[in-house]
Amino acid sequence: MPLAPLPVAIPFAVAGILAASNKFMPRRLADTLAVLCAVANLVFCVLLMAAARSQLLVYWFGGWTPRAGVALGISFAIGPFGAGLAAFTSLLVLAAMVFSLHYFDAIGTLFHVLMMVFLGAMCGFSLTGDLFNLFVFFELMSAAAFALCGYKIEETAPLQGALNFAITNTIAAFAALLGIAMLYARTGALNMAQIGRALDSRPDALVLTAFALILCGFFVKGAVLPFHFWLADAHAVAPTPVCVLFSGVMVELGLYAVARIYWGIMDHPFGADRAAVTGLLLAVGTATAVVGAIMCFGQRHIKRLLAFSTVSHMGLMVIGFALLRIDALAGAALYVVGHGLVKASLFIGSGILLHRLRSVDELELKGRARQCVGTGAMWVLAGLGLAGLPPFATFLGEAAIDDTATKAGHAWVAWVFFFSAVLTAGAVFRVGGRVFLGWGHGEEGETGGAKKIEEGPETKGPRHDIPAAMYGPAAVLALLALAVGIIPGVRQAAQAGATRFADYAGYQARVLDNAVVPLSPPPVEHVFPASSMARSIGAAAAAFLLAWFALSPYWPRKKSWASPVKRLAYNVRRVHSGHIGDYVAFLTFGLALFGIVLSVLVRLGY
Amino acid sequence: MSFLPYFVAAWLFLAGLYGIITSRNFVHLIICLAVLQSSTYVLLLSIGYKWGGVPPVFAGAAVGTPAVDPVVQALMLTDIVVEATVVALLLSLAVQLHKHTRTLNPDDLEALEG
Amino acid sequence: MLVMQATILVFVLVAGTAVVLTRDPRSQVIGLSFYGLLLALMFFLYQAPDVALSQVTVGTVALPLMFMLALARIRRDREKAEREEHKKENPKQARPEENAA
Amino acid sequence: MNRGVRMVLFAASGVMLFGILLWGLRGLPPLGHYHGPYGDVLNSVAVYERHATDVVSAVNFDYRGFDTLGEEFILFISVIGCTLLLRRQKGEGQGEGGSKDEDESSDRRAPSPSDATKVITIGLVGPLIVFGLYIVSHGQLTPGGGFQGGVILATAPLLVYLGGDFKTFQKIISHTLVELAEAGGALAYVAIGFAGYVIGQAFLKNVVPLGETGNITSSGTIILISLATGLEVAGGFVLLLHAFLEQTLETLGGQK
Repeated sequence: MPLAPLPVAIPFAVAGILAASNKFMPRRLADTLAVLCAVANLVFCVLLMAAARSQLLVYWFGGWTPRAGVALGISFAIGPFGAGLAAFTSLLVLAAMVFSLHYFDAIGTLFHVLMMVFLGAMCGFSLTGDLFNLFVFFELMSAAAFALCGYKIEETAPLQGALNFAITNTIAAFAALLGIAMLYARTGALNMAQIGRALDSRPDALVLTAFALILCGFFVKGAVLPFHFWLADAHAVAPTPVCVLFSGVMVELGLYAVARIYWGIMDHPFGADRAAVTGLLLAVGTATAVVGAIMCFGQRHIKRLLAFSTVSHMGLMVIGFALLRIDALAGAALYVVGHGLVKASLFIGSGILLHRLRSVDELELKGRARQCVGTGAMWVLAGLGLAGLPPFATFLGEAAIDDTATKAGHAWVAWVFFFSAVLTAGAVFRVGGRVFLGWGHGEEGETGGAKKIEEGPETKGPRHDIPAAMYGPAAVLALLALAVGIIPGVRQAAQAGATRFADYAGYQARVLDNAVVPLSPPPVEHVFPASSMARSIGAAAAAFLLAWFALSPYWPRKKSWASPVKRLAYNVRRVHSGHIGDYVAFLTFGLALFGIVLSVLVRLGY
Repeated sequence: MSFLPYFVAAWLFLAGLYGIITSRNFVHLIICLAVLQSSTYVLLLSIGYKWGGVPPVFAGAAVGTPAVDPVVQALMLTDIVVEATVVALLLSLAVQLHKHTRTLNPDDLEALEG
Repeated sequence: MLVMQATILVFVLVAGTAVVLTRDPRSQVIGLSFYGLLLALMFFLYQAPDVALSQVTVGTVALPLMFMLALARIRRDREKAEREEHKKENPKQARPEENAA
Repeated sequence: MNRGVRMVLFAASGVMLFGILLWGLRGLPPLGHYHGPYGDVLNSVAVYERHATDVVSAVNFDYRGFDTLGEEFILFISVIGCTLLLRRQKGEGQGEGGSKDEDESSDRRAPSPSDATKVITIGLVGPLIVFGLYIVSHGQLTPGGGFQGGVILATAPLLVYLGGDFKTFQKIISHTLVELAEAGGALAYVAIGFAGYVIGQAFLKNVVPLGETGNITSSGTIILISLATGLEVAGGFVLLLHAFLEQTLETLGGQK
């Protein structure tokens, strides 16, 4: 029997069972069911990924195969990337569920129900081949995420964060829906392959506007500048296991959707205007990476710090996609996996701190985690992964993107990666040095005046030990990030997946005509240039130095407000006001900007 | 007339955005979001319309009578559910927020600055 | 038919704008209910009875009801807070009221 | 940003966005010139293939039934989410209910309705339920279906409340049963999807005999899914309204 519908159907069924038996199901049984479901999903998705290597798997729900090129029903079109992303989602949900075994004693099985539906929605989102179905799973994923984000209703910040998150993402979903409706009016189709086939070879006003709307809609989920504001608000306040999923995979799904739509629908219409798309996306990717990194270094709330690091790394992934080349796409995929693993590990680390020491405030925690040697070691290991040190998976991805960018004449891209790595990893090491080693001073103003956000405990019971269910997932995830970078053949597999993913004509032929599409991925170069190796090692070293400098007595403190760097950081921070009106104003600005810049670039034949 | 519904859709989207940005009350803001959403209703409905078409229900009419597009109507049904559920979630968040802060004005919230 | 279809669009445009511009949430909810009804009528005129039925049940009954209930709760919280503040400011004055109640 | 700066940013970008939207929307076919193919194909084949005269229901529950599965789970998860978000916190409810402070607000309690109103509202419950059931069960034939009928059914217990009979209202929406209905409806949808799957057909394949067009039992799984949806939507909306209603009542005290 085909496995395709199971990654969605099984979590949904488990969610239904858990909700129906909410009142009488013992907590441990619910835990077991949820963990088993995540394991089953992981297995199915890995099997799907293996099966999708030779051929795109197309599954028509209700048995409605297309007639004369017209899709009647909804299809999953499963390539190695989609299945891989679903498998990765399942893995992170598994880690989050194991971690939360010691979490939330109070509230029955509702948390499990939300997590299961969240899992099913994210898997469906990565597997679907239908544009409206993508919107449905987007909304489903969002609805579960809003509730999970506001889970801690005892505090103000989670509620405000969840509201900001929900409002911006809902507006984004409707912007995307407007775009989808416009494409439907033009082509009379909702299946991506069919839409792609029906569109002309040059984008006109309608296609340009629709693409801009859809792009912005999913970029809001992807936290790309100027749509990134909600991310830090939501991540900083969500329960730790939820943060793992938000940062590890949900945000990346926004970018995945854009890439899927580009290569499923838009590659042909924009074929002559690739340079315009590349130019626009390189610019926003770079801006996102830089602003995220600056914001990240200025935080004292550890989860918020990690959230801004996610913004910065999303910018890097957007750069990987922006090049619109197979090698860079493969690199971006590896980067998504590598970053997701280490970021999940770091978030779990912060969750352990919250469990053990009842705080995630960097200054408050100064030196208080000296005895948590294992957690500290894991923290530094994950930080090295974040910096893209070889042989982490992040390095593989970064090197592939740098390499492609240099060949395409954008050699400066490597330095964006460098900048982001130094600042984000530097911030992580600074936290490590202060919290686990007690370096530096614990006064206000150390991080440039960031405010403290109150964070209540998430666990009950004894806190003098760290249960294996907590540090286990963190250690496994960080080591996996290392392993993915070492296993031979990973790059070839990513390359093959990217080739399949970007095969525009093959996708249509497979989905609509059930044709067999051969595949010949371009070979990967086995050795990276020494310069990119050296740069990555240099970035990690520089991050260490920066962290040391930030903790040393030489770090400029309050008195030197006038220094231009601090002023810049201060101004950047002031824009992140937490005010929903500001966020939506920026969202409007972004929508207009993307639409106009894209149209102008294409019309001028840039 | 042939462009009017599209104009209305674009207008409602912008009007909703305006309301959200100037809002001083989260409940007001959520209602504006509902108005913003109605722009998608208007657009979906009008792109599936056909002059002289009957509703896509062939209980009375014979099959083959020109009928309007049933697909957009199915999409709109989904859209309406989305509206109801998102509003419910947002309202619960707003009610809880008000319990803590005694305010619904976004201007008065400062927990997440910087 | 054409005239009606055009008119209802203009009504929707005007009503939608009016709902946004109404600043008091309580009257806004009434406006939203009316706006929902207009939308339902529009769906009906554009040959979408299924959607119109949905819109009538959700847009004019269920949604405004949820808003009303939420507003009632918020109002109660506000009044309670005001009473508490009032009591804090002049405790002597507040006590007899309590006894009377 | 202060209000002024925000408004300037919005005014500038809003005008641009409006312009670009109109520019793009000009590319749409003029109103009334829908040129398919998706909808036209379905309009011509759905009645023969699915024995359902309401093509919208056929699209909703069969051709694009997978979308609707997602849609039902959006509702399902939002209800779970609202229950979670509106859960009672420590020190809330008991402490407040019945305190002197709250008695002051007793005048704000809904005034007890007159007997005539009671009779009318309670009397409306029956017809409303029948109407809701009719809409749910005729989804494949006439406009309506599980969703519309479900919402109508969900308003019935509310009428009981408006009739002033809060105790009966509480009894009707005895939580466990409604929760079971809601989760059961969602579960039934997935189960119908699996029915095709386990006999080797596609997930959500319409595997039940289609019956005679125009008959209430026609259209195979369409009507079954419509019923499951009706159950879920009715349960879900009752839970939603109850969650909000409880919020307004919890400070009243005494009535519980």
